[in-house]
Amino acid sequence: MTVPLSTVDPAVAPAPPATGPRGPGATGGRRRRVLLRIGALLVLYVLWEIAARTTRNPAFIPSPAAVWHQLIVTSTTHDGIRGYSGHLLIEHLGVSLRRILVGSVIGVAGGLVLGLLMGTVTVLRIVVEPVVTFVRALPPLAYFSLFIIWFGIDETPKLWLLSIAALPPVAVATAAAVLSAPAGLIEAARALGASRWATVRDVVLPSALPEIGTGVRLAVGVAYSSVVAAETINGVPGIGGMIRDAQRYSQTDVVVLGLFAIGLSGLLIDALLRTAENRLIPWRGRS
Amino acid sequence: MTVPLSTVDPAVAPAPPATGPRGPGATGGRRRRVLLRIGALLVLYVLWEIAARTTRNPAFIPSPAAVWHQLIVTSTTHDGIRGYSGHLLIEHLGVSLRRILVGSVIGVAGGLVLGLLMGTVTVLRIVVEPVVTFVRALPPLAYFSLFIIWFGIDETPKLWLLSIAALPPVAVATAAAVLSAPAGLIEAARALGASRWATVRDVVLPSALPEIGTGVRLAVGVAYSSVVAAETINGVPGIGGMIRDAQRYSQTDVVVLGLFAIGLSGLLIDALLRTAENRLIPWRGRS
Amino acid sequence: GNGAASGTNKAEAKTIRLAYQAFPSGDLIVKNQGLLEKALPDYKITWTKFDSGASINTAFVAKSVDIAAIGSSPVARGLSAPLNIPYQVAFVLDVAGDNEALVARNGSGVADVAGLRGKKIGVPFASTAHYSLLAALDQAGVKESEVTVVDLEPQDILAAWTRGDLDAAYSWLPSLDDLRKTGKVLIASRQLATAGKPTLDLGVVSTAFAQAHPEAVDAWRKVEAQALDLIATDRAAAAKAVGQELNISPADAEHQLSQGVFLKPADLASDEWLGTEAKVGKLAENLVSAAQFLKDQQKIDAVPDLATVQKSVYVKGLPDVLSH
Amino acid sequence: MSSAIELAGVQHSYGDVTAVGPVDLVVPPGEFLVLVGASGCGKSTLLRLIAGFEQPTRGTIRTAGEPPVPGRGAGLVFQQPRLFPWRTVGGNVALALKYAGLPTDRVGELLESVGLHDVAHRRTWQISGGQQQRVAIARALAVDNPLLLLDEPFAALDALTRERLQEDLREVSARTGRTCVFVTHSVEEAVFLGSRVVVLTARPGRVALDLPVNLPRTGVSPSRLRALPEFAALRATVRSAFEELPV
Amino acid sequence: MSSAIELAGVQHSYGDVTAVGPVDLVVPPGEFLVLVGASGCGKSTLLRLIAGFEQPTRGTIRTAGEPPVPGRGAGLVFQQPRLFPWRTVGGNVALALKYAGLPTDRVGELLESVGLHDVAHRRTWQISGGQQQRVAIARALAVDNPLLLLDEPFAALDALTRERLQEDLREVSARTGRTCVFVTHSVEEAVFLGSRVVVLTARPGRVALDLPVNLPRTGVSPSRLRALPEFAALRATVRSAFEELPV
Ligand SMILES: Nc1ncnc2c1ncn2[C@@H]1O[C@H](COP(=O)(O)OP(=O)(O)OP(=O)(O)O)[C@@H](O)[C@H]1O
Ligand SMILES: Nc1ncnc2c1ncn2[C@@H]1O[C@H](COP(=O)(O)OP(=O)(O)OP(=O)(O)O)[C@@H](O)[C@H]1O
Ligand SMILES: [Mg+2]
Ligand SMILES: [Mg+2]
Repeated sequence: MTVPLSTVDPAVAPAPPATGPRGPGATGGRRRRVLLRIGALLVLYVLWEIAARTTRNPAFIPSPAAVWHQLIVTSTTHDGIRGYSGHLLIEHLGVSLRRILVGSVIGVAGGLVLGLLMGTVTVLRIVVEPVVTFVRALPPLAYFSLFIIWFGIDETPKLWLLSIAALPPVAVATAAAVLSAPAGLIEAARALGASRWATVRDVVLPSALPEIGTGVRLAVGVAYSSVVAAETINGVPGIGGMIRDAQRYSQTDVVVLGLFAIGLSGLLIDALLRTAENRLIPWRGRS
Repeated sequence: MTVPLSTVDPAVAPAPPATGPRGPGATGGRRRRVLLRIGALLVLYVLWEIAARTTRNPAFIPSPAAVWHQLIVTSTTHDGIRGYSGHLLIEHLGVSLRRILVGSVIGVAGGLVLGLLMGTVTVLRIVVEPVVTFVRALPPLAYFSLFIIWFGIDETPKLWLLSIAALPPVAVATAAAVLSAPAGLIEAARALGASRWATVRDVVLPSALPEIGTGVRLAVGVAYSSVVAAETINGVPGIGGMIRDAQRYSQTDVVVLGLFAIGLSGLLIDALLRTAENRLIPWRGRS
Repeated sequence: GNGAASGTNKAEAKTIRLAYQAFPSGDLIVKNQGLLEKALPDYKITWTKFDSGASINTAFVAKSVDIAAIGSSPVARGLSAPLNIPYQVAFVLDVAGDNEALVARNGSGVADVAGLRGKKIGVPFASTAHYSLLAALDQAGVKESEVTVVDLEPQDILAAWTRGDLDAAYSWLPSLDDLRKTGKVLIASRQLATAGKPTLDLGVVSTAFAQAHPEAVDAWRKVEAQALDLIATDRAAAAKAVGQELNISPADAEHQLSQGVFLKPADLASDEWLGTEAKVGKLAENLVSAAQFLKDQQKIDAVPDLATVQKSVYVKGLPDVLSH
Repeated sequence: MSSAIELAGVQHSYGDVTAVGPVDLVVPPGEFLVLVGASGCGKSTLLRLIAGFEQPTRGTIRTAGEPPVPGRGAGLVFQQPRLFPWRTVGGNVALALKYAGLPTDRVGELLESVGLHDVAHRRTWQISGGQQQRVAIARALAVDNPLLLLDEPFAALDALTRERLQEDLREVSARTGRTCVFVTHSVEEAVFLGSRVVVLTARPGRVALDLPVNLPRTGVSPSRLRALPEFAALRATVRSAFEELPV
Repeated sequence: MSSAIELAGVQHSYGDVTAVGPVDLVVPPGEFLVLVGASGCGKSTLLRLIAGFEQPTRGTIRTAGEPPVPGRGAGLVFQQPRLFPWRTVGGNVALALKYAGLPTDRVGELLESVGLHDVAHRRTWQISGGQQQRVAIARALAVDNPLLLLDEPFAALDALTRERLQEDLREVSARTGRTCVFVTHSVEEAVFLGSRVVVLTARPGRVALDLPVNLPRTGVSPSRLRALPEFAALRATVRSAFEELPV
């Protein structure tokens, strides 16, 4: 699918040559991939079942059946109660996904701008880079209270938290990638009469795209994993709020269900991002 | 210092040419840098002082003087009490730094191995990549209680948490960088008779180093910002535990002091990492 | 991996692992003055700070603690399915008094609990204050659905309060002090306690530990009782010890201590609380009612029956142990 | 009008490696200057100095009376194609037009002029080495700069394509009166293209021979030009200057 | 012994672009085969097929009787230098020796053999284009492979260096009896080096002329060889084959 090296089966060494970027058997590869993944899932499931049966403590490791049961309970209305804490699982997830989406978009956009500026404008790098490094070392749990003072307890502080969590990977990756932009191509653009800004737009940015893509994927992951922190405050509805609540009442099966909801939707979004990346960056490995 | 583009003053457009990778005025640049940073610090300080004076609520924004006072209090023995909660600030920080260090090292090593394997062995990528994506979407706060149940309340669960937090940036960055390895150079190595493993070691890994470096810096930052989450349980001594404690008692000046301790030591470590990176990667922008 | 592996069966090692929390109580005095260490010189004693009952429950599940200071609400949870933590309540550290209260913000126009209808109230979920708030609402005939209850940690309540985002809050010291400055107390836990809905801070002992080391449990109860005596007799000394543990001034600590209800050691064995070996006290009923509350909240699957809970009250040697 | 290029005592060092100089050289407008010299003698460095990508360690450089600034008034073909992999072949040429504020519909025509058909939509790694080099030439020729700097532009081309492009370049420069500096390893090419040939010594490159070429630049067919006895004589002069250099 | 290289009906397409073929070619061991053809006609593709980096779309390839595997039994000089920027110049050459399990103390000698002194410690971007190409040659020659595939290795070199390296290569191949496939754009070079010259048609490259060169390969000085009338005749034959190709 990608660079020759990676399409090669490790069993055959030294690797046989691949026929260009897209080798034959791409469809055979897809079937094999699906089979492998299903196999891996089955193995994980069996391991889980065994672990649950041997520990025999649902507070440690809830059984798959218990989690499945919670999935049904939280997705339906039982005894006049809708799902969990009055909201269906899908609603919790939806609210959180919206927050993650908005937070990621803001964080990625901010990180991109900051990273580009840090990478290209020396004065800004000198002043802004330490600030970014400082901020990204700070634990969200520690400064979240300040956000409440500034932004209240509704959506705003949550979005701020997620944005600030998502910003550093993009900013750092972009700044680093910009510094790694191929000197030869920057010269080529300048020789063609490109202005400073045109050079950034037409050379530096495209050459940084693969690394920026990685930064974006990391950023969305970080936003995801910050959703519980963001929803410590007034977090219901919200998958993070649900998990927190369940945690405090030791409802491990609901916690695990929430983790699955987060992890699976995270997988989906990452797959989308990866597809977009491959479309946008056909020149990977060629510069 | 690096690529011509970035050493150029933005005021002069189109940029005048730089004379090679290390332009003249490197020492003049250093003085300017120090001056700029001191200036920025002063501005921040004045802003803080103004904010503290106008809000007049030390529970929200403690004055610089109050934080300074806490620095002295927590760093000395007063009325028979050592520092904060029986430990000096430097001890809290030291304990946490040790945790961050161990967690980062484990996480980075694990991420590197996983990333390399994911990038080079197709079967592993198909199976392991979704797992990594899944795990990195999970909020540490959600699964930390599982760690407590599995590993007790001492160092082990904290180190696990920090390692798992630090792993994904390195793993994702490494895997992506490996896929971006220049196809031409991989062919060159194979033409020289390199084995599969030699190609990885001599081409793929070096070409991925700049991006891995970014991943490592992000990983250490993530470990830093996870230290409060890791120290929610049995976290004293520890800077995260100290911050949480202070937070519960609305001792905002101690919280801010803790944030400074984290942020500044984070800056220092990042600077070390950056220096190491520049030493290790003289070819940045040349491949 | 030390927690799960070692556990309490390592009786020969003679160690006691105590979990404590940062609320003012005799427990902090015991720790600060090293009373237990003096009473049991041949035990290796470790103190671990926790910041919520939930995490202490988790630590019990992980077999990482032997004795803990924990609120009545998490204990009710721990004793119910699915957790069924094998621990027993062996001490009442304090009863919430004026140190936990429901406060309405000046300007919210709320004059009494019934006036909270349609208002926004902040409270840390799963805490004793949460339990008390719902009890207070119930008492006043306000349905939970008629108000907006927001999950906030005490420090966050203060922040949201200052902004005017909350109309009322049920919280505890020290943030309660700040709330009271700009608000009006609607009801305090002291009143709820007299109305039969007390919230308590309890001392619990893991069953395995209590069976292996009954003499250590006795020693622990004695020093806790000693601390209660100190609070009653020498407030200043007690405040100094508590203040040191909480990183606050002795004056602040004294102020906080003065608002809690600390029982006399002798009262502990009364029918009102733990009771005696012959007859377990009302505490068990209180825990059952807390569990019922959790069941109503859909947080536990089933309410344990009274007999089971009574077995989980450690009354061995009562009342003699506490009367020195 | 001032000289197109003026080098006075120019010397350039990379760290402690002196690559060029000192060189004194005055190039009047319209001149077609060909630089010849051993591999590593400093030809590319000299071109980069004239383009403004390097600052001389000693001496001064003026192009059209001003210190050179990259991208101002000079088209440059680097020794490597340096195509942008994120743009198609056509997109690479279009970029040059865009920067000059010209309409981008001339892309096809420009590619055609270097003998490339049907590759405009390809990615840059989907064409051969010689094709890449021709794209770089088309890109540099897209804009009518008064100065043209070419670093071995035809090195990767077969004899026929090379001759055709040589003739085109000769014709263009004669017609438009642009100043050209052309680096080559082929003595034949040097004499055919140049109105003046400069042979550099081994590193650090200094002027070893500065030879005016007084062959007719128009009105003679290329093959007849190559067959002239003066052509052979000039070729021999350059070649022997080359051979007599101390190594 | 079987043929060094055997191509039977070999054809190669990149997507819908057919680059080469069909080509049938048998190269006996010890032959010095030179490939000539227009830019973009498929020379590099043919070399990559023989090296095992591409699989033929049709037909079969054998080197020493086996399907070719990259890095096994063949040294390869790509059209671009492809040096590793994370290694010094010397480190690049050392790598080749390391992979062959040879001691790395021959690095200096190998660099010397391509006319490079004092650059072993430099970074790869601190040497000129021609020097880079020579490092790539030294790297490929470090190991004695029975087969040597060279894609325009001397394109970036000045006339004198080029001639010296041509003579070295001619001498080495004659002495060691290695099989060589050499791509060039210079007809002169083709005739001088080759024991056989193959001219390819324009894309898709097919064999247009397959010419044995029966010049003495030893015992004659290079300048005398170039002066032989047979040399001129062969050069003319190749050149005209080239010119007669349909474009
Ligand atoms: N990846 C590719 N996709 C599509 N077409 C390609 C690809 N690589 C090469 N080609 C085309 O195949 C043909 C042969 O390419 P090849 O590189 O073999 O030419 P060549 O004879 O080496 O030319 P040159 O002398 O310019 O190096 C060219 O027309 C080229 O445009
Ligand atoms: N960055 C650098 N650092 C040190 N030395 C360098 C650097 N760049 C070039 N050199 C040296 O300077 C000399 C001149 O290099 P230059 O590229 O100008 O040569 P050239 O005449 O273009 O050679 P070629 O014909 O091989 O392209 C060479 O000997 C080279 O090794
Ligand atoms: Mg050069
Ligand atoms: Mg080629």
